[in-house]
Amino acid sequence: MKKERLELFRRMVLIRRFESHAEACHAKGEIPGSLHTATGQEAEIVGSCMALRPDDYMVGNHRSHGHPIAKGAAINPLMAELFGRSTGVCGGKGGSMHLSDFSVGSLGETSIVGSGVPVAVGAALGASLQGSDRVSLCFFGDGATNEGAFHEGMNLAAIWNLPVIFLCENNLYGVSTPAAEVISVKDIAERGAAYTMRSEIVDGQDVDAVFDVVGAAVSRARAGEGPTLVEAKTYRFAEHAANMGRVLLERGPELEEWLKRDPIELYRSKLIAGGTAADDLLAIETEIEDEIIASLDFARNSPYPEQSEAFTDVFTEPVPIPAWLNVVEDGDG
Amino acid sequence: MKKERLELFRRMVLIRRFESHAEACHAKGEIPGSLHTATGQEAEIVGSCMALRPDDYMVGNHRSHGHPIAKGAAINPLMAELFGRSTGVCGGKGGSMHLSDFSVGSLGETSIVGSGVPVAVGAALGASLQGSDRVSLCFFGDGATNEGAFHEGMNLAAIWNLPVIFLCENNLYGVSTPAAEVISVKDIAERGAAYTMRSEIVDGQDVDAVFDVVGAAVSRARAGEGPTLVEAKTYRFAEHAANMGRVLLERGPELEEWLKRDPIELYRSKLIAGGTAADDLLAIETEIEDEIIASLDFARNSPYPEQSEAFTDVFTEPVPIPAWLNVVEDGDG
Amino acid sequence: MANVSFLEAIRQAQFEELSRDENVFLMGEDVRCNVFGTTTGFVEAFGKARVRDTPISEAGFVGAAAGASMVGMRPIVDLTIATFAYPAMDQICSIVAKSRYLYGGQARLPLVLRMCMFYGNSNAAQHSDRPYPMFMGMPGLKIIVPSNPADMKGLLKSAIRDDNPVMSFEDGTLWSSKSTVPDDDDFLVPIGVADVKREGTDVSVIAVGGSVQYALAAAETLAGEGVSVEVVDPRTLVPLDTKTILNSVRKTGRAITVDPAHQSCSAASEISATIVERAFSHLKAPVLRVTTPDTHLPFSPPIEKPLYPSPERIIAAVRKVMDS
Amino acid sequence: MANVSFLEAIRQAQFEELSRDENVFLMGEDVRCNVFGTTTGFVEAFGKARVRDTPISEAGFVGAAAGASMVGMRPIVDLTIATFAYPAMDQICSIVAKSRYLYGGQARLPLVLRMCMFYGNSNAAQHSDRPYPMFMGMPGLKIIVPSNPADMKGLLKSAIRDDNPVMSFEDGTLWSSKSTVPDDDDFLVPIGVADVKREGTDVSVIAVGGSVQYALAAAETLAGEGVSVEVVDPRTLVPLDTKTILNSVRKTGRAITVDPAHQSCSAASEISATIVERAFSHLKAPVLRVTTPDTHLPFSPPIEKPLYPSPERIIAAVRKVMDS
Ligand SMILES: Cc1ncc(C[n+]2csc(CCOP(=O)(O)OP(=O)(O)O)c2C)c(N)n1
Ligand SMILES: Cc1ncc(C[n+]2csc(CCOP(=O)(O)OP(=O)(O)O)c2C)c(N)n1
Ligand SMILES: [Mg+2]
Ligand SMILES: [Mg+2]
Repeated sequence: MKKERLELFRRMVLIRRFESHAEACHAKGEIPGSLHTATGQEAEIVGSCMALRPDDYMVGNHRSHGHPIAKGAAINPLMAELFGRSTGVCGGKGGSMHLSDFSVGSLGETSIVGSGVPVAVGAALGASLQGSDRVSLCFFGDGATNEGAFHEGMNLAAIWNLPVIFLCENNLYGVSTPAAEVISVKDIAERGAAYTMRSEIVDGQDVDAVFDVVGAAVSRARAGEGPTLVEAKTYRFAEHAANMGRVLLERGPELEEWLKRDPIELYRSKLIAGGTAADDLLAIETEIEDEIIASLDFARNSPYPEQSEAFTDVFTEPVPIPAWLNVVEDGDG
Repeated sequence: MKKERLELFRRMVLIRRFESHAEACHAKGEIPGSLHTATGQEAEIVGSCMALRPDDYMVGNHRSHGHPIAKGAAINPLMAELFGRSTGVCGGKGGSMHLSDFSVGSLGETSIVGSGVPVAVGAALGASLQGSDRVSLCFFGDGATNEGAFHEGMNLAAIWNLPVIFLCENNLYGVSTPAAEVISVKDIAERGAAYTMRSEIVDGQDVDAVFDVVGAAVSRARAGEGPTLVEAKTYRFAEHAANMGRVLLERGPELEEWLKRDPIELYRSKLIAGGTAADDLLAIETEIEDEIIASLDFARNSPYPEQSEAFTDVFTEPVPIPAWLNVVEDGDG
Repeated sequence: MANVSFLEAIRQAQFEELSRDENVFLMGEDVRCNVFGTTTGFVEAFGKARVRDTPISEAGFVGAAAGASMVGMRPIVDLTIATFAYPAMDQICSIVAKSRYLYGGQARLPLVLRMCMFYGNSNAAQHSDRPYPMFMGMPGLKIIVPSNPADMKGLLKSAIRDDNPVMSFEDGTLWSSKSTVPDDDDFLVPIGVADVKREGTDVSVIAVGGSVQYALAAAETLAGEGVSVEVVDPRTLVPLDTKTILNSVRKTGRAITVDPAHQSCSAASEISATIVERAFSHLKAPVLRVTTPDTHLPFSPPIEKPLYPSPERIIAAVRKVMDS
Repeated sequence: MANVSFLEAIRQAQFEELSRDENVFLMGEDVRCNVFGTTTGFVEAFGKARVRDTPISEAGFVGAAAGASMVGMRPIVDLTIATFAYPAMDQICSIVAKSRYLYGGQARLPLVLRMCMFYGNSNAAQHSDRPYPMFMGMPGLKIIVPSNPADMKGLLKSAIRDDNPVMSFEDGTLWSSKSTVPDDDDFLVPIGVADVKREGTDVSVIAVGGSVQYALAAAETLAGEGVSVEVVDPRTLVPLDTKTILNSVRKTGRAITVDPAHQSCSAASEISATIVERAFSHLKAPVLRVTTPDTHLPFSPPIEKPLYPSPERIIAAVRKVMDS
């Protein structure tokens, strides 16, 4: 239990430091594309993923970095992916919005809002058809619950009694839009009623609470008792994405209030109050910092993909490469 | 009030007789395409439409015949449309699934399940932006409530507090599929909870009850009190569509039970019990029979559209007609 | 070899593959009740878990099929009519077509999306689309468009065994057509290989799906006039067997492309563009397209039916290129 | 005349039309907060009812725009990035494109669907599509693809005033480009009219959207080599001004079609097919396409950027047709 708690702490810090370094590299222009950080949301991510077995499935979204880290993915390929290198977890093809590591049960971090919900349901359907007891965890934001795909996926999971945990990361905004203005229920958990689906609200800043609530949902799902909708109340501390200053609305004192509930600091205090030595936590943090620095070296020293890699993985067979790219001849025709 | 009640009766019978003749013509091959009748559902259709003002908006679906009739459309152009004639309400371009008469406020009878829901919401949005007090009525089946478009439309109407009446014609099946197997709530009305939307269940075989429930929803909507979801419990007496014998599942005693609750016969009894002379009702029915027979003549004697009509109404301007059709020269190029 | 209909070919392909591999399962609206006759006896043989009726939730169940395929299942999704793919468009484009690429090959999505193209029968504009060209521009989706029962069976079986997403566009005008189909459980038609359905020397007619039958009829008529038409059926549009098409055109020097889709950005346009790009020096005449004009399909039979490709229109086009 | 950017041209067009006609309103995700700079000052000028933030419900709000347009409003829908049109595909195809036809002209749908095409900037496969060819095969949708700020403003204003649905595909590679744009509130560029962006006599380069700039750059380089390139910008893909395109090719006898879309069933393919069909006797060389190959777009910059049309690729294609 102690070990588990330290691991919860460790993974939250790992996400925080990973993203903090990534932001710096993005600002320097080392990381291309967009970058959506989950700073402030680490507890709901880690608490959920740690409630899973390693072989359970998971689907995430554009705010993708935390999910694989929380599920136990190796850091180097994640960082290399942000840098667009061939050693990246997706071979440099996915980038920041798509840090999906299938070796830890991930089935995609998909950046089209809501699109992962049916996929997670399908993984659970597959598991149930195969007679396995794996469950499927789906992360999505408050904004995603307004997409049709969310609704259709929820209903499918309900009627087929599938082992899915729908984890709504309610960080109160979709880009600049307050959830309260575009979602017609006070608590997203109420949306479970449309599917006779059990739903729970949990403090997304309290990693133990998330672990417990999701853990109970996982147990039910594994026991054949069907899906659960879990709404984690949380907050993102940063802009929607790096360099989107214009849409960092004046959030006023709200941000200040939430910063007081930084999930890592809350947990640090709790652990220390429970008898963990502060130095043990600092040691973990130092170790993590080293790990991240090493991953930056790994990423920077990794090669970019070859041009021909742009043509693999469309299908399991390669597709023709046009001759003008001077890679190989287009043998066709 | 008496007059209104007779009109409720008249419109129900009009739908019944219209469809009964249409089925016969379809069986004879006079009417092409598919034909979905609403026999058994006349009360929910007429009760809803009669609760509207003539200038209110309405959107329907593939089971389209009853909606315009209930809203007061002229019969001849509807029948001619079934026959694919140029005098049809859609000029012969729509057919049975699309009997939409814009002159009575209809904005489409759309045969893609669920697709009308956002349209009805948009009409209400338009009305509200224009400062008008028109309301928008949307018909859809039980099956449609599993489509994403339903969910998105409901949420929009709720957050924008729009004057929409969502009228679910729950006839217990989508083609061969029992609602109970694919919808995860007992009553579809429960889906209102996902949008904090007022919802009502009404006996869809009782035209007065539907009129009252929808009337109250209309009053609220007109008064700026927002949308209502109304679930009318009803039943279709016929197959999903004409000539789909294979999918008329053995519905067993259920069908017998529902046939006892034929909305027209129920209302006849009620009217007679309330003092209406049976002969007055028969007179209405005779008159309707004549009207339908006349509409059949009208349809049969109407010309088919010209080939060039296939190229109008793509845009407000005509599109080029290819030369090989020998209609007019394709001036282009 | 038995003489079977197009629909029966579909049934056989599905039945055999469901029997062969327990990871194969079928899902869609009203698949159990066997509306069109492609699932006769399936519930009895495979049970309701593998012959799965879905809610009317195209995005939901296409996405669910994608998820199931990623964990090792091989779903066949019956979308019934092709326009019902539109509500599932995002799942098809963003998930089914792109997941393998986006994740650098970590994902494998062996699934089949079947849909029939119902046209020419007064189904009106919302039910008459032939939308495969939309998907030809979306990498990551294989596309089959079989033109007879044997190809239907052989291609569908290949599709079910393929490790990639395959869209099967089944032409409703062929439903009742019959041809001999091998009984062999392992009868496969390879994806990506065109078929010269008739050899000829004067003009190559490259025809898609339901228009192959009209190309063959036209060729027969024209043979009587001394014009020798080669009919090439691409059979699969992705990958497109350009080699066979180009070889034919290089031989005949003339080409007509025939496609029931709307003309703009059709498969016919794509094939014509490929021909002029890569066989120009062999061309003796313009490459003409016989397609459906860019208007919607009206309900009224007399004005709907003339809009599609027909033997007459193909014959007229062939005569035109023979004269030029 | 002021020198303005592409994004500023969009802002001006919207601002002027919102000011001119109170039935015009704007809706989309985060339109109020002005993410890209096309709605600066809009909330203050027009209020929140007419500058309407929506939930992330593309099908819902596109359909709502359709409904509003049917009752007399003129919505501008900002879908932000083009791939977000996929969740709304059914509303676009089944409702927006077909309602007028299906109901025999009873409906009128004056609405604009704006979306930007973000590519070449490491947005990866789910955010990099240029999907206008998909919609070219769907009758009932006008399509504009402006290639500079003046066309952007003039075409968007025409689109907002048009009584039909218009899709506006806004090429992200042009966002910061500048050109002089008339200040006139009634400056309109007509929909359906191509523009010869540069006259020439040897080769016609028909280029779409963001590739027009590369065609012009290529023409400039080639002029130095004594090759005279005519650059034709269709500007609108539906209706397509085939007359201007064909006149150019009939004059030069050579054509290259350039299009940032994937090659299969692209606008480039459609234009090539039209040329070989209708100007064959004038052609001195194959019609070559310069497009994006049929693979997805990878995140990693060094392997993404070379996949799109470029001046170099256009120059190579022109040299090839000059040599043949
Ligand atoms: C279908 C779709 N529409 C719009 C977008 C653009 N977009 C990216 S993230 C985002 C906000 C998502 O909000 P939420 O689901 O609450 O997740 P959060 O970003 O708050 O974690 C939007 C609108 C998208 N990626 N996909
Ligand atoms: C998007 C879509 N999917 C499938 C269909 C085929 N279809 C036509 S009617 C129907 C059943 C509709 O059921 P319901 O909504 O309950 O209406 P009902 O027919 O019972 O009146 C189906 C599946 C369709 N038209 N549109
Ligand atoms: Mg959010
Ligand atoms: Mg029903």
